[in-house]
Amino acid sequence: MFARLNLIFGGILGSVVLGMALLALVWTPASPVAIDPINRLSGPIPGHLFGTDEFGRDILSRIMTGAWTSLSVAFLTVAFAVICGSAIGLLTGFYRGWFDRIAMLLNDALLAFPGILLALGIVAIIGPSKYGIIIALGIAYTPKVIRIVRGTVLSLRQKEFVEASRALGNGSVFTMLRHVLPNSFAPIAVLATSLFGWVILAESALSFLGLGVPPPAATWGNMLSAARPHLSTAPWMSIIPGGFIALTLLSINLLGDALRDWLDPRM
Amino acid sequence: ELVSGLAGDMRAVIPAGSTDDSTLTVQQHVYEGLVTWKENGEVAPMLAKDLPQVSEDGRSYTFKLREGVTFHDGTPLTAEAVAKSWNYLLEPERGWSCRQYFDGSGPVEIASVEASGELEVTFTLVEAAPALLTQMARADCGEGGIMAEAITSTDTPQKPIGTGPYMIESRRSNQDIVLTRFEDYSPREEPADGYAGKKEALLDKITFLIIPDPAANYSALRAGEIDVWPAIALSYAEELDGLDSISVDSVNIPSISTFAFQTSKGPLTDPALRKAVNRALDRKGMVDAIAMGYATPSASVIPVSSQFFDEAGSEALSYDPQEVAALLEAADYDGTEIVITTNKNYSVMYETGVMAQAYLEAAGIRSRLEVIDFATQLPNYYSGDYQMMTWNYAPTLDPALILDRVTGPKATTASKIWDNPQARELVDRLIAAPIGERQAIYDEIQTLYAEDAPMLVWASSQATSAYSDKVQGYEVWAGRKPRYWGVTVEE
Amino acid sequence: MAQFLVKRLLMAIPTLLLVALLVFMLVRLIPGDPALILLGDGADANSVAAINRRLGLDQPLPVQFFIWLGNVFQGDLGNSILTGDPVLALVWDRFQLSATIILLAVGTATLIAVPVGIFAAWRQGSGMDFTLVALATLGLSIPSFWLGLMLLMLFGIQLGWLPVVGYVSFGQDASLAITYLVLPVLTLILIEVGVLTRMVRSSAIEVLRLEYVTHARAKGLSERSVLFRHVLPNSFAPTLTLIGIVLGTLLGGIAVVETVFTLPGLGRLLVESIYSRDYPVVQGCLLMIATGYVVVNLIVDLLYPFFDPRVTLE
Amino acid sequence: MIFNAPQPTLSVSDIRIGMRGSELIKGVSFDVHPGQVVALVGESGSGKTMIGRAVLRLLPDVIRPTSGDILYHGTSILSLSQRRMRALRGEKIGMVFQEPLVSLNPAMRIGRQMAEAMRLHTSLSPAEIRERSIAMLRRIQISDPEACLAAYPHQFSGGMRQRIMLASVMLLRPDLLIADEPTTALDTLSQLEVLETMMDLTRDVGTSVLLITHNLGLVAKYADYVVVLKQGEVVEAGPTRDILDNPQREYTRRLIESVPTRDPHQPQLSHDGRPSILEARNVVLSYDQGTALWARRPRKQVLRDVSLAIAPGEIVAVVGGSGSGKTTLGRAMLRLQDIDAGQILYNGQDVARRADRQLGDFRRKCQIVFQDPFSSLDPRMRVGAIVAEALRHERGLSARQRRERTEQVLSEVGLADYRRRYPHELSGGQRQRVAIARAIVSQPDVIVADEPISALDMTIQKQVLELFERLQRERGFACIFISHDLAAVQQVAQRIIVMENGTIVEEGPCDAVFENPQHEYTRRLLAASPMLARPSETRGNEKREEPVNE
Ligand SMILES: Nc1ncnc2c1ncn2[C@@H]1O[C@H](COP(=O)(O)OP(=O)(O)OP(=O)(O)O)[C@@H](O)[C@H]1O
Ligand SMILES: Nc1ncnc2c1ncn2[C@@H]1O[C@H](COP(=O)(O)OP(=O)(O)OP(=O)(O)O)[C@@H](O)[C@H]1O
Ligand SMILES: [Mg+2]
Ligand SMILES: [Mg+2]
Repeated sequence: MFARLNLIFGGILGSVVLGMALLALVWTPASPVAIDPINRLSGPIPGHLFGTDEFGRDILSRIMTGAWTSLSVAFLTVAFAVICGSAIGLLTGFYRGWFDRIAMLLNDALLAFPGILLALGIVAIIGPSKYGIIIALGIAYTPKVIRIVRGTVLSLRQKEFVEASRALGNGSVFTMLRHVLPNSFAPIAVLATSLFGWVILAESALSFLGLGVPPPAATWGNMLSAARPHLSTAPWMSIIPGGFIALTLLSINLLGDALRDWLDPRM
Repeated sequence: ELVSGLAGDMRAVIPAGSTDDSTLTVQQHVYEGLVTWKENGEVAPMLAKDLPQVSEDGRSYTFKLREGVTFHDGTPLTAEAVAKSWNYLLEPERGWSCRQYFDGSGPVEIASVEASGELEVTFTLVEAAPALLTQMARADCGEGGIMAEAITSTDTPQKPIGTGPYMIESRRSNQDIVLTRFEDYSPREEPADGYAGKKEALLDKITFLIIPDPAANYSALRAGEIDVWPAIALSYAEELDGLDSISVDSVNIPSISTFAFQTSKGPLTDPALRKAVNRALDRKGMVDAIAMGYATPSASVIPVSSQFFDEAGSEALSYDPQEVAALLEAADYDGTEIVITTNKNYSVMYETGVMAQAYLEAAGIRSRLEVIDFATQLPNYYSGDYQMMTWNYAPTLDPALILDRVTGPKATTASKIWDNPQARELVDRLIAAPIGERQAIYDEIQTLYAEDAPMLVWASSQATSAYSDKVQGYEVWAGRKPRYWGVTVEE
Repeated sequence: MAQFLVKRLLMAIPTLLLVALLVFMLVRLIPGDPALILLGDGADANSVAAINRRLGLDQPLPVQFFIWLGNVFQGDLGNSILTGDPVLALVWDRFQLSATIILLAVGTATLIAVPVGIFAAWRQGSGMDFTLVALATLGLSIPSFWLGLMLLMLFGIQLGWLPVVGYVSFGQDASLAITYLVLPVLTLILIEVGVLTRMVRSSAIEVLRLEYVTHARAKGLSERSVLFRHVLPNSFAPTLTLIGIVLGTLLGGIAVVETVFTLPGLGRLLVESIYSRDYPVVQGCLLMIATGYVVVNLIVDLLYPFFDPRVTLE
Repeated sequence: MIFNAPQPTLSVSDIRIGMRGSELIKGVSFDVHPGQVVALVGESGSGKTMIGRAVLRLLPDVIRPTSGDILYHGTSILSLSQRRMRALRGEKIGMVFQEPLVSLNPAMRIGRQMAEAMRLHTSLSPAEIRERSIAMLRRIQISDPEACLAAYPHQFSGGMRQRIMLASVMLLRPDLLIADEPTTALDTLSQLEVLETMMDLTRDVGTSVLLITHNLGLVAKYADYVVVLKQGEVVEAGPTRDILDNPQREYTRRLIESVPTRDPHQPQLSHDGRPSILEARNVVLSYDQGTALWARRPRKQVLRDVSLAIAPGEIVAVVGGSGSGKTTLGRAMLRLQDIDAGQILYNGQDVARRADRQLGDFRRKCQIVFQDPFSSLDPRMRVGAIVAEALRHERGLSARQRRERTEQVLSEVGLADYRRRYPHELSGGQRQRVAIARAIVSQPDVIVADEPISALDMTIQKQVLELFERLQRERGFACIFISHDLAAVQQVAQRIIVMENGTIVEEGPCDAVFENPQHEYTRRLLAASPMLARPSETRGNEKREEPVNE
C-alpha cells in the first residue's frame, strides 16, 4: 500500500512539475527575462502571480522556464554520473585486477577533491554553459557512484548465483549484464534519486558562487541564490523556488522508492 | 572600543602592497606618508612639515620632516628612515604596485631619494614632473607610507609598523585585526580634512572583523556585533535604513561605474555602435534597481562629485532609445552578438551585466552574458581580452587620475581603454595643471570622449555606510574607506 | 591491527601524491594570476613580474611542482601568497574548526537518524513512515545557505540568543566557543539527518527481513529490543560507509556554512584562496582535505568490524 | 499415560493459512501433549515450516492465518495481545529454525545472544546467566565455552552453530520446542550429535517437541506421534509405530518406501579400460589467505595431490567430513576454481589452464548443482528463466522448444507449476530442485552434484535419485555425487571416494567400501548413518533411551 502511495503522490507531484516545464517551452505568462525596474521586488499581485524579483522579472515565468533548465540539468547530470559511475563501478568491481587498482587510486583522489574546485576548473576550461555545469557536476558525482556501485558489485560477485552463471558457460559480459547489474539496481536507484536532489542544490550553490547556468536563463538554483539578500524584504523570492525544489525532490524520492520496490521481487 | 566590518584580510605589510580596500583601510590607520590628500584632491603635508621646496629646474624636491614623530616600535622618524622606506618601495623586487607611477612609465621618474639632513629628505627626478606630489599623495598607493626600519631591514616583514594614530595589536588570519591607540602619536595642528590634518585617536581599540559575506555583515550589524559596516551591499540599504538604531549615510564619491569596450577588435570597433550601446542603457533604471538609488545616474567620465562635472557632458551619451536606431543604422549593425563579461564575486557588477544585457536586447542589439569569476576576469581586463566588460574604478580624490588610468595606447599597455593620442596629451596636461586651470581642459576632454565613446559610464558611485547610533563622529566621505580617527563610541 | 594501520597509511601515499599532482595542475589550469589579484586593479606588468619572480611562479611548471613537493616532504607547505602566513599552521588551524563542526554535526545527525530511520523501516508502509520520509526529503532539499541564514535571523537577531559572526576557539573560552558553534552545527544537522535517515531506513528494511530477526522475536524480545539490539547494529554497517563519504565531502563542502556564519574554517579558506588564486593555500587545503578523507576512511574501516564482525581488518 | 493427559500443550485446530487469496495450509489439526514428541512430516513444500511459524505468530507479513485456531494450554495464541505473545515466545515455546546459518545475529557475540532471553524471562543475575550458559555449552560439547561466549557466529562451523542455537533455546527450559529441520545442513556425524543432544535436553526438562523433518529415519527413532502433511492438508496422523508399520494412505506409503535402504547392489559397471570423460590428475589447490604487511601469508592447503577419474556414465560418490575439501574438489574439476598444480582432463584434453572463453564445450557439457541452493539462484529471476538460461548455449533451439524443455525438466523435478515463482517464494526443498533442474536441462555429460538431496524430503529425494539414475541409463551421463547421506550414496553410486583433510583416504566400489570399510573415518561415518533398513525394524521402545552417541 505504501508503494502505491509513493507512486500516486510522487507521480502527481512529478507530473505537475514536468507539465509546467513542458508548458514553459511554448508559453509563459510573461517573458522570463524582461526586466522592469519599476515593479521590482513586488509581492504577488495580479499579473505577477508569484511576484517579481530584484530586476522586476516575473517569478512565475522564471519558475516555469527554470523548471525545464533545472530538471534537464539535474537529469542529464544524474544520467551522466550514474551511467559512467555504474559502468566503471561494474567493470572495476567485476574484473578487479590492475585496472581496478588504478581506477580506485584515481577515484579516491577524485573523491577527496572538493566539487567546487573541480567545477571551477572545468567551467574555466569548457566555459560557463549549461553543458559545462553538467559535465562538471557529473564528474564531481561520478566517483561517489563508482564507490557505491563497486561495493555492491564486489559483494555480488561473491554470490553463488554469479558463479552459477559462469558454470553454465555464460560469458562474463552476459553474467555482468544479466545477473550483477539487475541485482545492483536497488542501491543505484536509491543513489540516483538522492543525486537528483544534490545536483539541483549543487547548481544552486554554484550559482551562489557565480558558476551556475549563466544568466539571464533561470534555474531554481540561481533564483534561490539571488533571493538571499532579499530574504526578509521579499521572502517569496526564496520560498517559491525553494518550495519547488523541495516538492520535486519529494516526488523524485517517492518515485525512486516506488521504483526500488517495484524492481524488488521480494516486495 | 569600536568594531568594524572588513570585507577581507589585510594582504600586505608594506603600504599598498596590495591595493584592495581592506588592506588600505587598515593601513591608513597605521601608516602615514610625507604628503597626502585633502578631501578635494589637493595635496597637503602629513609627515612633512610643509609642502616641499622645489628646485628651479623642477627636478629636486626637498621635504622637511616634523619633529618628535616616532614609529610604533619607539624608534624616531628620521630622514634616514624615510629615504630607506622609499628606496625599499622603489626596488623592483618588492613588486610595489605603485612603482609604475615613479619609474618613468608615466611622466614621473625618480632618480634618487636621499636623506639630506637629520630631518630633511630630497627626491631627485630624472626630469621635471609637476605630477610628483599628486602621485606621492595617492591614497590608493598608501601615500607611500613611511615604514619603520624594522620593516625595511628585512625581506620578510611581519606586520606594519608606521607612525599613524593606531598600531596593530594582533591579527588572526581571516578572522580579525585589532588596532590599539598609539599613545605617542603626534597629531598635526590643522583640522582634519580628507586624509590630512589632525588625526585624533579617541578610541582605545579598533577591531576589524573580517566578514566577506554581505548577509553576515548585515546580521552582525543588526545583532550589534559590529558598529560599522563601512561599504554596505546596496541591496540591504532599504532594510537597514528602516531600522531605528542604525543610520545609513551616503555621499557621492569620485568614482565611476563603467563598462569597458574593446575598441581595437571585435564588434565594438565602430564608434557609432559604441554610442548606440551607450544610448541604449536606461541609467536611471539601473541605478534604481542595482544601487537602490545609492548612486547617481550619469554618462560622464567625470564623477558627479567633482567640481568639474557638468550636466552637458553627461547628456551626449545618455539614454535615448530613439537615437539608438539611427546609430545602429549608421554603424551598419548586422546583428552581431556582443559578449558582456562580468562576475559574480561583486554582486553589483553581476547585476550591472544582467541589466545591460536586458536593455541591449530591448534595443535590438544582440548580446550574451558571460559570467566568470573575478580572478579570471582580471587577467582578461589586463590583456584586453573582452568585448564589453563591467568595471568599476576605485575612487581617487583627484578624478584626473581615473582618466590617467584609462587613457593611453593599447599597443604598449593592453589594459588601457581610451586609445587616442589626442586624449592622452590632454590628460597629461590636465594632471600637470593646477586645480584652478583644469576646467577648460576637462571640457575639451568631454567633447572628445563623447565622439569616441571608448567606454560606457552608467553611474557615479556613492560611498554608503551603515553604522550604529552609538558611533559618534563617523563620517562617510569621498575617500570611501572608513576613517576612525576623531570617532568615539558611546558605551 | 598495527600492521593494518601501517599498510593502509602506506597505501594512502599514492592517493595523496595523485591528489597533489591533480590539484597542482588544476589550479594552474584555471586562468587567473595571483600577482594580479594581490596588486589589485592598479597593477602594472613590472610589479606583476617582480611578484611572480619572488613567488617562484616564473619557473616552468614541473620545476615548481617538484620544488613544492620536495618542501612538502620536509613538512613545509609554503606561505600564503596573499598574507604571507605559513600554510601548514594556517590550514591546520582551520581544519580543527571545520572538523569540530563536521564531527559534531554528523555525530548528532547520526544519533537522530538511526532511531528515526529504524523506526520508519519498522513501520514501513504506514502514514508515520510516509511522514518521516517526507520530512527527511525536505531536509535534503533545503540549501544550507538558506537554512543557515534563517537560523541566524531567528536565533541571532530576533531572539538575540546566539552570536552572529566571528569565532572564539575552544582554547580561549570553551563555553563561548560552543555558542558560536550551535547554529552552524544545527544547520548541518538538519540537512544531514535527511540523508542519513533515508539510508538507515533502507538498510534496516533489508535487515528486518532476515531470519535472525525472526529468531530474536521467537525469543520473546520486545520489538524495541529487537530493533535496537538486532536490527540497529546490522543496518548501521552500510550507513557507516555513507557516513565516511559524507564526512569526506563535507570537509570540502562546508564552505557555504562557514561563509554564512563567518567562521574561519577550512572550507571557506579553500574557496577564498581559490578565488584569489592563492596557490600554496589551495594546495595545502586540498592536501589537508585528502588526508582527512583518508583518515576518515581508515577510521570507518577500523570501526566496521564492530558492526559487522565478519569483516576483518586484514 | 501421556495420551490421556486432559489438556494438550499445543492444540492446532483446523488452521488455515493464506496468502493473497491462495491457501497454503488448508485446515490442519493435531495436538501435542506434555512430554510428547510429535513429528510433522511431508514432502517439501507441504507447509511444515508455515505451521511451525504460525504457532509463534512469526509468519512473513504477507502470509496470515485466515481461520481456525491454535491453542496453547487451552488459550488461543492467535488472539493473544502482542505483550502476552512475547511472554510466551522464548520462555514457554522455543523454536529452532530451519536455516541455522542465518538465524544467529552476525553482529552479536554468542554470549549476549544466549543471555538475551534469560535476562528477559528470568530474574537471574548476570553471573548466574553466565554460569548457566557455560554449563549448557559444555553440555552440547562446545570445547572452551568461555571463549565461545565471546565469539561471533561466523567463527563456528554450521554444526556448531546449529548446536548453539539449540542451546540458547533450551536454556530457558521451554515447555514446547519447535524444531524445524534441525539437521539438514549438517553432515551425518554432526546430525546425529545435534539430535541426540536435543532429545537429551528435552527429556531432562520434560519439554514437548514438535519436530519438523522429512527424515523418516529420525522420525522412527525419536517421535511418539506422526502427522503426515501433503499440500497443506493432513493425510494421516497417529502414533509413530502405527503409521510407519502400517500406513493407511498411498502418500504415506510412498513416503516410507522412498527411504533408501541398504540393499546389496546389482552388479556394477566398472569403468576399467574405458577412457575417462573427466579426470583430475595430481591436483593441488590452496587458498590465498591475503597478505601480511610485506610477506604473503602461507596459503591454506585444501587439496593435496588428489587424482580422480570418471568414466562416461559412471556415478562416483564423494563423502567426507565437513571441510574435507569435497566442494573444492568438485569446483576444481569444473574449472570454477584455479588449481595450483596438476591437470584437469576433459576427454583427454587438459583444460586446467585454459581461459574461460577457450573452454568451448566443456562448460556446456559439465554442470554443477551448488551446495547452497538459495544463494545460487538469482533472486531477481523467475524459476522458469533460471532454468531456461542453461539452454542459452544450446544451438538451434527455438524459443518454443526451449520452453518445452524447461517445462519438461521442471515437472521431472516436481515443480511443474512453479515456473513463474521467484526463489524466495519457494520452500527449501523446492529451491534445491530448481538448482537440479538447471543443471540437467541441457543434458550434460558430467554433473557435479554438491549435496543435491540434503534438503529434500524422501519422496523427492527418491524422485531425484531416480532421475539421476535414469539420466545415467539413458544418456550415459557421469556424475560426481557429493553427499553425506550414505544411504543415498549407496543407491546411486557405483564407486565411492572418501576424503579427509584434502586427500582421498579410501576409494573403491560402493558395496566393497560399505561392507568392509578400511579407513577409520569411513567406519565412523557408517556407524553414524541413521539408516532405517526396514521401517518395521525400528521399535518405539528404543526411543529416547539411546545414550549419546559420540
Ligand atoms: N514467501 C512466500 N511467498 C509465497 N509462497 C511461499 C512463500 N514461502 C513459502 N511459500 C510456499 O508455501 C508452501 C509451504 O512452504 P513451507 O516452507 O512451509 O514448506 P516446507 O514444508 O517447510 O518445505 P521444506 O521441507 O522444503 O522446507 C510452499 O509451496 C512454498 O512454495
Ligand atoms: N574461499 C575460501 N577461502 C579460504 N578457504 C576456503 C575457501 N573455501 C573453502 N575454504 C576452506 O577449504 C576447506 C575445504 O572446503 P570445502 O568447501 O571444499 O569443504 P567440504 O568438504 O565441501 O565441506 P562441507 O561438507 O562442509 O561442505 C575448508 O577448510 C574451508 O574452510
Ligand atoms: Mg521448511
Ligand atoms: Mg561442501
